[in-house]
Amino acid sequence: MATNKLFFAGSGGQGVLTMGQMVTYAAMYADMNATWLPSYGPEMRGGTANCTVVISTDKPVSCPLIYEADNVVVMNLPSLVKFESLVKPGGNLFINSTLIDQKATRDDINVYYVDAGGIALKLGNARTANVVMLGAVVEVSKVVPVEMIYKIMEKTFSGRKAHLLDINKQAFHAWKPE
Amino acid sequence: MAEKVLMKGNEAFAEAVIRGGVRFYFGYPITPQSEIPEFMSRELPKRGGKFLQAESELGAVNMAYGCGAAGGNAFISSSSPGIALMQEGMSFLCSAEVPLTILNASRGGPGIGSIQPGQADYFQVTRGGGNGDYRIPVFAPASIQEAIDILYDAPALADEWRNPVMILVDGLMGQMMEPVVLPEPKTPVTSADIPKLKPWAISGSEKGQRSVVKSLRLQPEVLEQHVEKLFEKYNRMEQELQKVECDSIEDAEVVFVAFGTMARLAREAMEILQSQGIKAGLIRPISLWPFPYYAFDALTDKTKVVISTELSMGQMIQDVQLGVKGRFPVKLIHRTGGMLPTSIEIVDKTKKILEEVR
Amino acid sequence: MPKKQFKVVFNRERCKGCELCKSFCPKKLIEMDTQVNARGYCPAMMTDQTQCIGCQSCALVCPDGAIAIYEEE
Amino acid sequence: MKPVFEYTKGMTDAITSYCPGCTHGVAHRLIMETLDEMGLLGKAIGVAPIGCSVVAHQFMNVDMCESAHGRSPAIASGIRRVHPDKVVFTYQGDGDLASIGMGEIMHAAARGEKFSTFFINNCIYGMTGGQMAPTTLIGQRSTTSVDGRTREQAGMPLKMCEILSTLDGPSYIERVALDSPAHIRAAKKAVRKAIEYQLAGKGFTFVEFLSICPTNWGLTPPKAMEWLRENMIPYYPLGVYKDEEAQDNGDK
Repeated sequence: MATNKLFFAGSGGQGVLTMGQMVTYAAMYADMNATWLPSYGPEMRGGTANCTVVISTDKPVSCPLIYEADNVVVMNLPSLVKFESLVKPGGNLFINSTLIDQKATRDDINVYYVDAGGIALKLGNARTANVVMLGAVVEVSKVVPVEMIYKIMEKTFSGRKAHLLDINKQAFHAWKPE
Repeated sequence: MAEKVLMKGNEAFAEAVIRGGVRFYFGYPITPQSEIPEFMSRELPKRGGKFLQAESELGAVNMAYGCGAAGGNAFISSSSPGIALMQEGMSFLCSAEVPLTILNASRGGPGIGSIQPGQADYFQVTRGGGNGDYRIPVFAPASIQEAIDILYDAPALADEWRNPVMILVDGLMGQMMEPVVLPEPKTPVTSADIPKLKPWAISGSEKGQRSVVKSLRLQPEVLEQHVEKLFEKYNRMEQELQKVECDSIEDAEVVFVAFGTMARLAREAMEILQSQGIKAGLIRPISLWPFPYYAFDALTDKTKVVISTELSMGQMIQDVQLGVKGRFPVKLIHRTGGMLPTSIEIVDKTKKILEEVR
Repeated sequence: MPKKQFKVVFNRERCKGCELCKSFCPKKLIEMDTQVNARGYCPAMMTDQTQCIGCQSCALVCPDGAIAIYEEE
Repeated sequence: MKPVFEYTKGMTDAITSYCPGCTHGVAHRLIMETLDEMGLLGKAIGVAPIGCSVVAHQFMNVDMCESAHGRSPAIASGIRRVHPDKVVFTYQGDGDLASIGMGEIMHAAARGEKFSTFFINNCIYGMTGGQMAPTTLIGQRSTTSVDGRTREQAGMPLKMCEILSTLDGPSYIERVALDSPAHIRAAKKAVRKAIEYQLAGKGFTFVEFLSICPTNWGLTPPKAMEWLRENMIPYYPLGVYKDEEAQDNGDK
């Protein structure tokens, strides 16, 4: 893998931008090249949110914009409808099945249904749904080393937030492929 | 080497220019660069600097002119329509030979336009939107790291030439995050140093001489002399400030010319074409004025076509034609209004163009 | 107490002949010369220095720094 | 012989470029005399406007810069940030300050910028040849109001002291006139107060000088002084509009 393009989409507040940033940080810590690019528009709150991450192992990232993605994460139904076509043939589509009861329509891609909200709720912290999803993405795609995700978690959940470290690590490993 | 950090463009730009010695910021909010005044309002007071939110872009550029005339290292940032308002000041600053670092996050136009990336202000920034004979060096980085390096050097460059210096980015670069290495902070100039370092600055005549910073020259012969003196400087800038990056142009059949965000799309298009066996290259002007015309001299007879790729209806293409000097056909691939092509779109259009010229 | 004596000195070349000093002199001691200066103005001049009361009205209204006043000692 | 009155060394030796009788010369001199008497010439930084006094820096013997039309208050705000220990002033005419530069002066005043503005109001655009100014009086003829300004067409003339005194930022605002030796003496006191307040860090200070433009008014200088007295002072009353130190100054 020289270049891996990831796309995360959902609604504001679902931790979509954070997922992308965590992958980007992990890539940086692993001495890879990376770019993180959010969609941006005039609205300040609500609406849809998405971000693009491009990781390159052997050279600087040529282009932070994508026309197709190796890995696409959709956290709500409008994102599935809009971005299923973005997955490159043979690529991975991660569907947040907690909120999306539709199935993917394509058969030339790998589809993973992740009950991110349900799993997070069982762990006792519904706000870790995006970390559950991130765990699935990293588990399947191997795009960044797991230790680097730990490194970010340890930096993020320190001091007053230290009590959140364990639950986030658990959430990260909570999803298992069927 | 310092540690890599992941930074959002707008904050990285602001941090870089502070590390480059800027201690005064004047600005007016405008999308997509408002994170810069926000950052400056938080950071400058902590580092002995001053932040002032202006009543308008006219106010901002003139505050910066006052600051620069008084010997301070000033920084202003805005976006296309705001930069249009600031043109009065830019013409004035150039005539009065007052240094200033300017960041322009250009967006779609004309008019209020859109807030998405645009390059339709190429004429405005390279040909001067203000009145009179003047030039402002304009640098268009294509990555956050490159923007940091240019912004870090910009205050010293502006001082050295006693002229404004502009860095042209867009909202995409402002919002993007990339791993970067920040340079070591320079020691800023203090007010007490100014009379010694910049005797021309208005810091009070108690320094031993009276200083006047001016641009009015009512006698035409005096103004002509002044402008000729300015152009001796601009001519030296043309020799010394050209910056360009060339990639795979020696045997390229098709050569893209692109700057900023568009250069990253063009680079990917080049790589896709190369992977398909089509020899493609890229000329990426980093300085838009002075434009690196000489880079085109390196093109060989293997080249079939030069393609200016732009986020406008085609403005840089005029400089590309000057650089190509009629040796090859020059074509345009473009989107405008804040629309971005995909690299695949560029590839497809390039193949069509190649069929036409072969 | 002896009456103070003042001397009003006009700088002929600075004067633009605006006549403000003339119009504000309470003793009407200022007249305009009929000879022009190098810039073509008819400069102001004193008709009778001895009558000057040193009120400075002429100097205060002069826009051109053409008037100086001294007290004789 | 003991000097009673000599031309201040705050002014250069250059003969001004102003028309005969123009009170720019008087206003320049009052400001420079005051700075000289306060020992501040070496610490002063001035901003010249656009208008006849664009070349004020040729006559005022202190560090100065030129400005684009109306922008002096923004420029002075920038200078102030670099040199908080200096004396900074702008010198502006009525078109410059009350028309094209209205935004800059209002906001500098509102911020309480620690500089002084000396505002020359002669009810007309002088340098461009006698066009209607924002302060041109009702009925006053100009080259763009040939039958006299009317309220219907151009609204009422702007009273800058009154407008600025509604703001909290200014610490001292006074309107003076240059139409007589007595008023000129009073004007100098106002200049001094403006600079003293600035030095004390009290905030923005503003002095409006009712002035004459004999050339564009089409009057001799002495007649122009009478016209000022009879027409301008009734509409633009003289006096202190704001004094932070005064007892009766509202809630300040």
